[in-house]
Amino acid sequence: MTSRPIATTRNVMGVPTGRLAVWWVLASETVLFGGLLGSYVMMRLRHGAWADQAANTNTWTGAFNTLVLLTSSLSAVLAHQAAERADGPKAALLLRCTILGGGVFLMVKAFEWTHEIREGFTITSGLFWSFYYTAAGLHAAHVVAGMVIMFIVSLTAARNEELHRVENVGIYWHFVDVVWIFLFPLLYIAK
Amino acid sequence: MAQRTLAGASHHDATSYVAIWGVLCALLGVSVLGPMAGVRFLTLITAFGIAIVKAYMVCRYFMHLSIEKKWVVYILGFMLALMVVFFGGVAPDVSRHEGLRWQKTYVEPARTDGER
Amino acid sequence: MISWYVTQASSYAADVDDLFLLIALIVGAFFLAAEVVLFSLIVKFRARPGVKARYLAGEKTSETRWVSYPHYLVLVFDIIIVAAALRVWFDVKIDLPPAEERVRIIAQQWAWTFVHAGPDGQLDTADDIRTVNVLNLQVSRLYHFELHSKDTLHSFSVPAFRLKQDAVPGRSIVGWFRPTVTGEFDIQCAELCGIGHGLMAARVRIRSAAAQAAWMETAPRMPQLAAVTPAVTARGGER
Amino acid sequence: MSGLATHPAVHHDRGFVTYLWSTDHKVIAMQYLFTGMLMALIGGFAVYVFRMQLAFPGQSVPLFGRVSSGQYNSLVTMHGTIMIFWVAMPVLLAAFGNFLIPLMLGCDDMVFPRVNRLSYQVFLLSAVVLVASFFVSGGAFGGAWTAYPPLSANAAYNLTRYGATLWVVAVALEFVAFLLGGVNFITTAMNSRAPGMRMFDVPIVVWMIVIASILFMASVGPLLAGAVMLVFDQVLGTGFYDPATGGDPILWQHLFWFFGHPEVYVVLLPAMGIVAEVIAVFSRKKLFGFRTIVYTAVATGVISFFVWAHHQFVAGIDPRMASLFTITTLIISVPIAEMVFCYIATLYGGSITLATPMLWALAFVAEFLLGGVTGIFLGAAGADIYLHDTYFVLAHFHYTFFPIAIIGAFTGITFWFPKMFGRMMDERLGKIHFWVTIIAFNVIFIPLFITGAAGDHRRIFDYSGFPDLATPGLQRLRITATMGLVSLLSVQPVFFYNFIRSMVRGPIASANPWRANTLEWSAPSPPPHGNFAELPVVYRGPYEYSTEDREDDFWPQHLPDDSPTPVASVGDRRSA
Repeated sequence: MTSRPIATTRNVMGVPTGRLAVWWVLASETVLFGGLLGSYVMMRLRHGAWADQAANTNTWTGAFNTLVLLTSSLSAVLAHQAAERADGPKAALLLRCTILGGGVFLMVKAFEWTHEIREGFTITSGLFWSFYYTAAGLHAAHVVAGMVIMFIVSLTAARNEELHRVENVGIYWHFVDVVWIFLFPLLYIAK
Repeated sequence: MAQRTLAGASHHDATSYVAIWGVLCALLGVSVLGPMAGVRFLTLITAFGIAIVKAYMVCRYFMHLSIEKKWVVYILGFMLALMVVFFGGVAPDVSRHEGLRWQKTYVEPARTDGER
Repeated sequence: MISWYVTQASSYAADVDDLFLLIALIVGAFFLAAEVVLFSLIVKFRARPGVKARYLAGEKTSETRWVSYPHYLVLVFDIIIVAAALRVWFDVKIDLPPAEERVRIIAQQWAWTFVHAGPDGQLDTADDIRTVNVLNLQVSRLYHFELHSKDTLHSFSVPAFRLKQDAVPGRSIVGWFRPTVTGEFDIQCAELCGIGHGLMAARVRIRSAAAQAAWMETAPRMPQLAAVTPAVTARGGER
Repeated sequence: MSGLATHPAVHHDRGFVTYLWSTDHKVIAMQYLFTGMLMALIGGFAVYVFRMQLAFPGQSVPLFGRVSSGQYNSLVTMHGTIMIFWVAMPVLLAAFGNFLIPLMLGCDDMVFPRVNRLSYQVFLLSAVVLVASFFVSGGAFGGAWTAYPPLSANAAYNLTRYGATLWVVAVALEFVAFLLGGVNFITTAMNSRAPGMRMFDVPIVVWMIVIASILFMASVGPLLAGAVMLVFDQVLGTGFYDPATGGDPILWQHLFWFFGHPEVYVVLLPAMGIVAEVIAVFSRKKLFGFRTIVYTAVATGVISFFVWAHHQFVAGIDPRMASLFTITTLIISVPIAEMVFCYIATLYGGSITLATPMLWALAFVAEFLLGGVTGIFLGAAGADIYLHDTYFVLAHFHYTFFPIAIIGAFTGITFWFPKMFGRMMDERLGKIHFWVTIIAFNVIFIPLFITGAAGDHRRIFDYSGFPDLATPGLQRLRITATMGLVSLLSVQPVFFYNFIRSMVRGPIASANPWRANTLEWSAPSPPPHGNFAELPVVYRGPYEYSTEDREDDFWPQHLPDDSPTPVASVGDRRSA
């Protein structure tokens, strides 16, 4: 393993360095999604007419995807709990369940999008659809990033090493879930 | 691995996480059934109210923000406050058809079902 | 001070210049005072052999008062400047005195189109006069302008009027001015709008009432084109 | 990926690959510094070309040829973009941040060395993408560094289709690089302070760079989202900013300036921190009101999120909102003035030696004062109606940006050069370079205040079409400004010669040539990998200069209280 600098061993503010860094990453992500969703909400307030564009989104797939992400959040927090109990292999298994959840989420979204695009609602067929694909797309990119990081963490966790990373990637995953919790009503319920 | 000592706070055992998950799913169900009731204003309130409750539960129980250091919550709170400031400063220009001394000049596609 | 370079040709030009002068005096005084203190301290406390510096933490009030007094002074003068600035801002941009005549200004990539109300004084009537890059006004007549843009952002800026207002595509923005002197002044585009941004020079010609009426008689009447909305823009096409 | 590079044993053979792949914070700092200086050359050449065009419109510019209006717009856009994002940010925030934070906090490296290396690599990629955009068909992006749509969103309007998209991608990559770097700076500064170092024992420059990183992280999000929307508008034809589809160009302006104004404080605070360090060291005096400076820096940072629309007073926003932003803009001038007063008060009772770093630091305060006061004209909405987008604005923000990016950087480079390279710079060359640069700088921008007040508007490539502006008097002022610029650029080789020669053949520097207190001066210069033989413990604040009854007029932070010099002092008493 790399010889880690002594700087990381210090813990002056009482929060482990890894987790402190994840909180700061979340702070910058909050502002990123805040800006995008804020712009979308402002545009929705101006354009009442988007409601009938939004009527074409399938609430059931959105609801199912929310369920999938909530479940993957559950397995992420259970993985963190297993890591707290120094049970690396169990944590790694639960992390892989979370990755599976993310995969299902992306698959459902893929089917949903192909259906909508085949029906003619592409990213350029109106500003609602532009925001719909941009916001959901940016969120999906964060889901993919989370899945990749989680896979790397599950490799080391399986060998009972660096178990604190399980919690850190879990916090990031919960953030991605919270973003979707707000995306769901904005894109699917506001009709 | 720095074992995090949770002095005082009750450490959630497995069952309570699943319980919280159950509550979250129930809230999801309500927010989906809301539109069936058809009252547009009610669905928006329930949908976004429930979203805020769900977000709070995930942050508190799953991200353990309740037992995290206070200033971490303040940092995230500061960022959200900035978004409120951004919304407050920009909404008068972007979310309206006309304001003092200006008005929109492009034609709004008429709503098909007539109800604004 | 601005009037040394640019004549005051509109009713609120003097207000803007006075505000500029007020700020210049206050801010200039602060600037000179700070520079004088800075340079005198540098000269006075140059290193001299055997003389040690003093240990001033700047925590005790006896020391910090030297910073707090200028600090409060800055606060007080800021309030004065805000009050003066908002008064001028209210007069020029928020308040809209009743118009004696309206004129429509359409900005496009690299030219200004002006639609004058013509002899009957009403816009959108058969006798409107449409000119390109020359705005013809009558002295001491209060005009409302309707600012449109066909393509990108432009900015209708008449330095002689101390007037500037961005033309935003998709919006029509209303403002007012009242020319107070006859003559001919520059109109510039103050928002980068592509390669021709520097070539969008236009002129505003202010005439006396009689000369304006004479001009109206001789000006060619052009057919009234469809109202300008971006939906008709070159790139447009219905969405 | 094997951590070969960080394993101390391998590090010692200074092979080029090891250097390129190193995760040592000092090596990464130098990479940022040299990339920033290289980009400054490009930015400098761009300003030389278009200022020559302004002074002698239509004539062929030596080393470039005739400047078309499209090229003029691209040169202006590239000058603005490069100087802010690829010179001021990397040099002030990343180079000095990377070099100073671990050394001044007494630890061996950043907490995430590989993320630190990744941040430089992403930054290098962004620089390559930007420079590549010069050579694509249509040339570099020509829509100003603010990239207002519909001009930036629509290739039919800006005629630089590929340049525009590459510009947004390059800026977005640069934001990602500084987000990665920012996380590193903040986490290192928060968690890995030396034992015994309390919050207010952290030197002011580390405070400032960390506050700047926090401001950057909090403000860049909306613009990143805006950049994604702008790229989609350009490439996919969505209509986020196109009024025909219901979008709004004003949305981009808000997204941009919500980031834009905190951004100018992101580059200002590190420069203020560097200048404060140098003023304290060379006047041998404790920084006046250290806590006041930190509190005002935080206050400035917070208020900077409430002022952004003063860039858009006449841009079509609701005029009543402009009144609100006038008030907040003038409020922010109060903490900044407080900070500068504290700097000036530090000089009182000092014993000032005017070495080159001190000259630069004092010049920063003197020039920044004019920059600050001229901001009041523009923050006051009434005057901004006339002054918006004129050369008055340009002169104002060059009186703030030039002290920040150039004078602040020269202050830092000349002060920490002995620590970075282990050799001293030449004082005589330093002073020649200083005086010519400062005088030339004023010769450029004082005339531009006047032409701005006379009605010259920005980004107009030839004033001959405007009878009121094409007067010989104003043209003489424009020529004077260009001559000032040419003389400023012509003296920079003196600095580069001094920089390179001293790096190789300058006199060997001791560990603490300026007799300063902060921890980096306790490490050998240049510090080896791992910085300190054994990590220092801190006993007192960083500014215990000229304590009453200590014979030395400085008292390094790492010396225990009962240090060899005879008399125990009245300064901070703390058990180790």
